[in-house]
Amino acid sequence: MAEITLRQALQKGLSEAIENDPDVFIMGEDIGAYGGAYAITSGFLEKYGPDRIKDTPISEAGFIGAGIGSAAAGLKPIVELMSISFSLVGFDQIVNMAANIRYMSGGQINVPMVIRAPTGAGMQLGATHSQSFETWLCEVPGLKVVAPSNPKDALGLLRSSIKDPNPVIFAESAGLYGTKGEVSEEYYEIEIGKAEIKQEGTDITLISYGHGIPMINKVSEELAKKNVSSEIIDLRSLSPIDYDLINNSVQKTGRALLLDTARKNGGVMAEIATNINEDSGDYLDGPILRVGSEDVPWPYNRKLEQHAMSSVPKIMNKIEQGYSL
Amino acid sequence: MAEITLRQALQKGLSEAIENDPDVFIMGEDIGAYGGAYAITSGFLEKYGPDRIKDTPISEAGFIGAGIGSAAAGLKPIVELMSISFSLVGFDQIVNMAANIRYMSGGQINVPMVIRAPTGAGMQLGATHSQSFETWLCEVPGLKVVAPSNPKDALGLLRSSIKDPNPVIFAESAGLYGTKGEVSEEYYEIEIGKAEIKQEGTDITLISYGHGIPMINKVSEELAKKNVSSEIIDLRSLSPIDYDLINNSVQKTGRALLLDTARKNGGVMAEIATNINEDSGDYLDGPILRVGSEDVPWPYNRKLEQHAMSSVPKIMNKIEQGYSL
Amino acid sequence: MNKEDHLDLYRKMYLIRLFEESCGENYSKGFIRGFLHLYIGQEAVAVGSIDSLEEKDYIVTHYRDHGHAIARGLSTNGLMAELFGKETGVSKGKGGSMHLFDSEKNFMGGHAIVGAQMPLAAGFALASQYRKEDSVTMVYFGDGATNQGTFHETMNLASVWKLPIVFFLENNFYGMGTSVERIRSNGKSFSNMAEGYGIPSTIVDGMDVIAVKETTKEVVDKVRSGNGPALIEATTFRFQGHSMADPAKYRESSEVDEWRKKDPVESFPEYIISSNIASKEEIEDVKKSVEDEMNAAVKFATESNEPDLESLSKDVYL
Amino acid sequence: MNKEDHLDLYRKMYLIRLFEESCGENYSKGFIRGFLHLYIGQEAVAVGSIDSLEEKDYIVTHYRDHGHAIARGLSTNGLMAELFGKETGVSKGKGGSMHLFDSEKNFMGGHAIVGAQMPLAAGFALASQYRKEDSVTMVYFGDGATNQGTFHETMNLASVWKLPIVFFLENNFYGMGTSVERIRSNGKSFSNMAEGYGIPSTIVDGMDVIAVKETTKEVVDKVRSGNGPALIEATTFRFQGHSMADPAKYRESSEVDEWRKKDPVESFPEYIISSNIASKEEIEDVKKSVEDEMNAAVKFATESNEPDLESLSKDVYL
Ligand SMILES: Cc1ncc(C[n+]2csc(CCOP(=O)(O)OP(=O)(O)O)c2C)c(N)n1
Ligand SMILES: Cc1ncc(C[n+]2csc(CCOP(=O)(O)OP(=O)(O)O)c2C)c(N)n1
Ligand SMILES: [Mg+2]
Ligand SMILES: [Mg+2]
Repeated sequence: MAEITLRQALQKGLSEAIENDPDVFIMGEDIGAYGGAYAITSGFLEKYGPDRIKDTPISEAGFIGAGIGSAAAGLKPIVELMSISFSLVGFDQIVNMAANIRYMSGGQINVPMVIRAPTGAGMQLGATHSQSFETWLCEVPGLKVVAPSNPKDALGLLRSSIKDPNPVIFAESAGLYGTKGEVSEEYYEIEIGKAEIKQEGTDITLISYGHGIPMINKVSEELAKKNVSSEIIDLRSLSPIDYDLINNSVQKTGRALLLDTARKNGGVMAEIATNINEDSGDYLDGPILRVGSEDVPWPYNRKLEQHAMSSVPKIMNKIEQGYSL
Repeated sequence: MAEITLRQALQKGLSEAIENDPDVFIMGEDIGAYGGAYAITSGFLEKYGPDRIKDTPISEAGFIGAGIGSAAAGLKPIVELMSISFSLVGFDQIVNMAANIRYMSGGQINVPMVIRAPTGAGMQLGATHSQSFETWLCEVPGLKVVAPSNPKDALGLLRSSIKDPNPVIFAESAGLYGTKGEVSEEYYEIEIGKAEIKQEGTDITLISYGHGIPMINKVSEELAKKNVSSEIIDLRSLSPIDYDLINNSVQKTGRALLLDTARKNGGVMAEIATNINEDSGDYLDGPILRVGSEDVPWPYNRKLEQHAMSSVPKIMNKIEQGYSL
Repeated sequence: MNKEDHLDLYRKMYLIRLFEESCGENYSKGFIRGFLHLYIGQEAVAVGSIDSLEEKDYIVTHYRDHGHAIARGLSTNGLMAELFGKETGVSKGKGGSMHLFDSEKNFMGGHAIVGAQMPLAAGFALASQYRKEDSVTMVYFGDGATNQGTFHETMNLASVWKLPIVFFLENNFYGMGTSVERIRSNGKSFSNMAEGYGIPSTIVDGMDVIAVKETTKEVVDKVRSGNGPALIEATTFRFQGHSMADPAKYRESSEVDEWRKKDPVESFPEYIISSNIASKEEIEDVKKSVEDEMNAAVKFATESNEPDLESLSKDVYL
Repeated sequence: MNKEDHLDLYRKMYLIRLFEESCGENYSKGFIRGFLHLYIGQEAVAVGSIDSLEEKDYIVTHYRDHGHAIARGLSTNGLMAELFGKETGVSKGKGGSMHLFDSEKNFMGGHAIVGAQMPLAAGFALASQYRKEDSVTMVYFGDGATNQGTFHETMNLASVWKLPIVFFLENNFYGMGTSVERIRSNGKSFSNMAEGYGIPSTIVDGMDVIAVKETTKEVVDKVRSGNGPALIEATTFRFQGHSMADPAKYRESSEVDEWRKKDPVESFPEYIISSNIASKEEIEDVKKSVEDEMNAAVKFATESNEPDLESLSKDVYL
C-alpha cells in the first residue's frame, strides 16, 4: 500500500491503460505540451508520443464528437475536458449522440469512451467556470457517471470506466486532486454502480460523493461527539445509483442526510431523496434531509462563494432541527 | 370569450407584442418564408416584414447568443427554436450566458428575452428529437421557465414572458398546438411563478404541466368514478415553482400524485416531491407518488414510444397501490 | 465503365426513387410516421459517390439518409421495415427514418441534429488513421448544415490532423424553406469555406451520376493516399418538400420544373439507350426487378412483427 | 495626432502594464484569486484599437479583459476592487477578473467561455442595426478562439445580415500552451477564414500602437457606414504565461525575448522622445501620474468592503 494523491492515482490509471491497450488514447486541450490544465497528463506526451496523447484545438463539440466516432469504430478514447463547465459547448454530442447512438442503432454501435472533467466550485472562478453538470449527465440514459472522492476510488473507477463498453462521464472534483490516500499496489477495480459504506453506523445515514465526502466526514465527527452514530455512504457512481445499498442503510438507521456539493435545486439528491421516500418511507423516523449549495450563479468573491456552499455548521444545523439530534 | 387553439393563442400574443412594442422582434429558423416549423408565425413575414420577423441560418448557438446580446442592448427578442431538442447546440449560450450575465455583471445587464421551443415526445421522432430539456433549464438560476397546457395560459404567460426583464424559456408542448380552449378577449396576463388549481378536490392532489394536464384530467375522471375527489394543479411555471400553492393543497388532501411527461428520472417532479416531503411531510397520509416516462432514449416505433410514456392506466395503478384508493 | 456498371448505377437510382415514392405513399397511409425526408431528385449524388467507395470505408450522413443507405447496399427489406417501425428494421424499429444504421456495412447513421454528424465522422477517420488503415470516411450534409459550428470545427480538426475524410456537401439550394442566398452572402457555392482551412474542394454536377462517380473517385483516391481531407460540393435539388409536412410554398414551381429537366432517373437511362450502352429492354428489365424488390420490401415490412415491449429497455447499455 | 494624443496612448499602455504587474503581485499575495490572465505585451492592441472607437460603440471581449477595460476608461479603482472581490468592484465583486462589465461605458464583458462572446457581440451589432443607429460593435478574441464553432456561426450571421461588427483577433500565437501551428494547418494568419464569408480582413502589427489605431479607424469607419462586418488580425504576444498558473514551459525563452524587443510600453515612449513629440520629462510626468493612480487603486481596493452576505442572492433576477 502506498499513499498517493488523487492526481497520481489518475496518472497511474491512465498510464496503465495506455501501456496495456493499444486502442486507448487520450485527447483534449493542452494535455500534451502543456501537460494538462490540472497537470494530470504531465509528462505523458514525452513518454507516449502524440498519437496516444492528442492535443486538440479549442473545439469541444468537435473533439468530443471525434471521440465518439473513434469509439464507435472500436478505439477507446479518453477525452479530457478542462472543466465540466465547458462541456456545454459540446453538450449535444454527449447527450444526443454518445448517449443515444447505441439505442437508435438498435444496439449495433457501442461507444467505449471516457470523458474526464474537473467539476465543482470553490476556487473563485465565477459563474461560468464553477458548474457541476454531472448532475444533468447522470440523468441521461445511455451514459454512466462516476465521481470519486479519494485516490483508491479514482484508480478503481478509472479502470472500470476505461473497460466499460459504454460512454462514461468521469467527474473529478477539482479541489481533490491533491488529496492523499492509500492505494493498493495489487490490481483492483471498482464496479460502476456500486456505492460504498465508508463507515458503519446506526443512527443516521449520511450520503454524498466527490468533494462532499470530506465534509461529510467532519459532520460524522461532530455527530460522534454528541453520541450519534452515523453511517457514511459514498455514492461513487451517479449513474447508475446504488439504490439497494442506500435503501438498506436508511432502513437500518431510519434517518438520512443527503449532501449535494452542486446547487441543491436540481442536484442529484432530489432524485435520491424521492426514491428513498418511495422505497423506504415506512422505515423513516423523520423527513429525509437535504443540504446543497444556494440557488444562485457562483460568485467570484470568496466570502460569497463560501457562503453559497454547504458547510459543516449548515449541515449540523439541518440535522439538529430535522431530527432533534 | 372565443374558442381558439393554442397555436392561435400564441399567434395572438406574438402579433400583439410586435404591434405594440417596436423593440420586440422574432428570430428563428424558417419562421419567415416557411411560416415556422409548426406554423406559429405563418403569415407574419408578409405582415410585419423581415426586420421584425428574422429568418436565421441553422446556427442555434449563433442566433441565441445574438438574441441575448440584442436583449442586453435593450431590445426584446423572441427566439424560436424548432425543437427544444436543438437547444443543446446552443446550451452554453442559454446556461452560461443568458442566465449568468446579470449576476456576473453585478446587476448591470438584463436579458429581456423569450426563447420559445416545442417540447415533448409522442410524435415518433426518435431519440434526438423528442427531448424535454425544460427539465434542466428550470434548474438554472437566472432563467425563468413556463410551460402552458392550454390556450388561455399560453396567451397569458406569453404576455408576461415578453414583458419580463429576465430570460424566459417558453416550453410549448408540440402535441398541444391544436388544442382548443376559451380565451378572453379582454387583456389579461398570467403571472410567472403562479400555478393554478384547475379543479378543487379533497382526497388527492394531482400535479402536472403542459401535455401532462390532459392526462391528469382523465385520471381525475377515473378517480371520480370511484368517488375519489381530486384537486388538480397545473404548474404553468417550472421556474419559479409555486410551492405555496402546492403545499397548501397537499396539506389539505394529504396525498399527491406527480406526473412528469418527460423521463421520471431527473424530471421536474423529483425536486417537487422532495420539497413536499420536506415542507408538508407531517400532513401526508402516505408516500408522494411519481409517474413519468421510462428511463430510456425515445424510440421511434409507436408502440414502444407509447409504452415509454405514462398513461392513465399506469397512473391509476400507481394511485391504487400507493393509497389503496 | 461497362454495360453492367451503367445498369447498376441506374438500378440503384431507380431503386431509391421507387423506395422514396413508396415511403411517401406509406406515410400517407400512416404506416410510416415521424419526420420523413425524401431523397427524390438527389439520387445521382448518393449513387455516384458511394459507388466510388470501398467496403472498408465509413459512411456517415444526416436525416435525409434513405438514398445513401440504399446506395450502400443496405437491404431494402430492412430499411422499409425500419420505417414501418418493425423489429426486422435495420435499427430494430428504434431509429426510424432519420436514424438508419448498418454497422456491418460501415453505414454509421443517419443523424438528425443538423451538423452533429460531422465531428462523429471525424472520429471514424481518426480511427482509420490511428490504426494506419487506408479506409476513408465520407460524411454527407446539406447546404444548411454549413451554418453549424460543428462543420467548421470538424474541417479545422480534419485539416490540422490530416484526416482521411471527404466532406460531401449536397447543395440542394434549400435548407427547409431557406434558400442558400439567405444563409450565405458569399455566393451560392461553399467551396471557398474549405479553402480557409487549406482543404481542397471540387464542385460537381449532382444530377450527373457519372460525373459524381468520377469526381468522387479522384478525390477519394487522393484522400486515401494520405493527402488529408477534401470537400466535394454537388449541386442538386430535391423535387419535393423538405419533409412530408412541407408544401414547399417558399419556391416557384418553375424552379422545380427547371431542375426536373435534369432528373437523373429519367435522363440517365435515356443516355444509356441513346449511347447504345444498353437496350431499352435491358432498362425495362432493371425496372421490373427493382419494382419486384420494392414490392417485396413493402410486403416484408408489412408482415414483420412490431418489437416486443421488453425491447423498450434493451440496447440502452451494453 | 498631436502631443497630447501621443501621451494619452502612452499613458494608457503604461497604466495597463502597471495594473497588470500589480495584479500579478496581489495574486501572489492572495488578494486576487481564481484565474488571472495578464495582458502584458499586448497593450498596444487594446489601446490603439479602442482609441478609434466612439462612446456609443459596444465592446465585448474575453477573459483576458483588463487591457480592454482600462483602454475603454473603466475606473482603475473599480477594476482593482473587482479583482479584490470587493463590493466597490465594477461587477460588485461577483464577476472577478474574467467577467468585467461596465454597461455605462458600453463595456459588455468579460466572457470566460472561449468563443462565447462572439454570438453575444453580434446581438449588440444587431440592436444597433435594428435601431438604425450607427454604433459599431468590437469583439475581441484570441487565436485559439477561432477553433470554436461560434466564431464561424457569428461570422456567417454577421455577413448575411451585414452587421456593423468588427471581429478583432489578437493573434498572440498561443492558446494556453498550444501554438498556432498546432491548431491551424493553413498558415499562421487567420484572415483567409474571413474570406470564406466574404468578410474583408486586415493584418496589423499589434506591437505598434499607432498602426493599430489607424488601421482600426479605417476599418471601423467602413463598418460604421454600413459596409457590413470586417476582421482585423493584430499580431502580438503575451510576455507571461497564459494565466498565473502557467510557467510557459511550452515555448523557448528566445521567442519571448524576440518579442520583448518590440515591447510597445518601451518602444513607444522612445519613439515619442526621439521624434521630439514630447520630452523625457513629460514622459516621466505621465509615468508618475500613472503610478499614483495605481497606488490609489490598490489602496481603494484594499480599503473597500467585501460584499454583504445578503448580496449573494441579489442580481439573479430583476
Ligand atoms: C441543430 C438543428 N437545428 C435545426 C434542425 C431542423 N432541421 C432539420 S433539417 C433542416 C434543414 C437542413 O437543410 P440542409 O442542411 O440544406 O439539408 P437538406 O434538408 O436540404 O438535405 C433543419 C433546419 C435540426 N434537425 N437540428
Ligand atoms: C469552451 C472553452 N474551452 C476551454 C477553455 C479554457 N481556456 C481558457 S483560455 C484558453 C486559451 C485561449 O487562447 P486564445 O483564444 O488564443 O486567447 P489568449 O489566451 O491567447 O488571449 C483556453 C483553452 C474555456 N475557457 N472555454
Ligand atoms: Mg439543403
Ligand atoms: Mg492566443
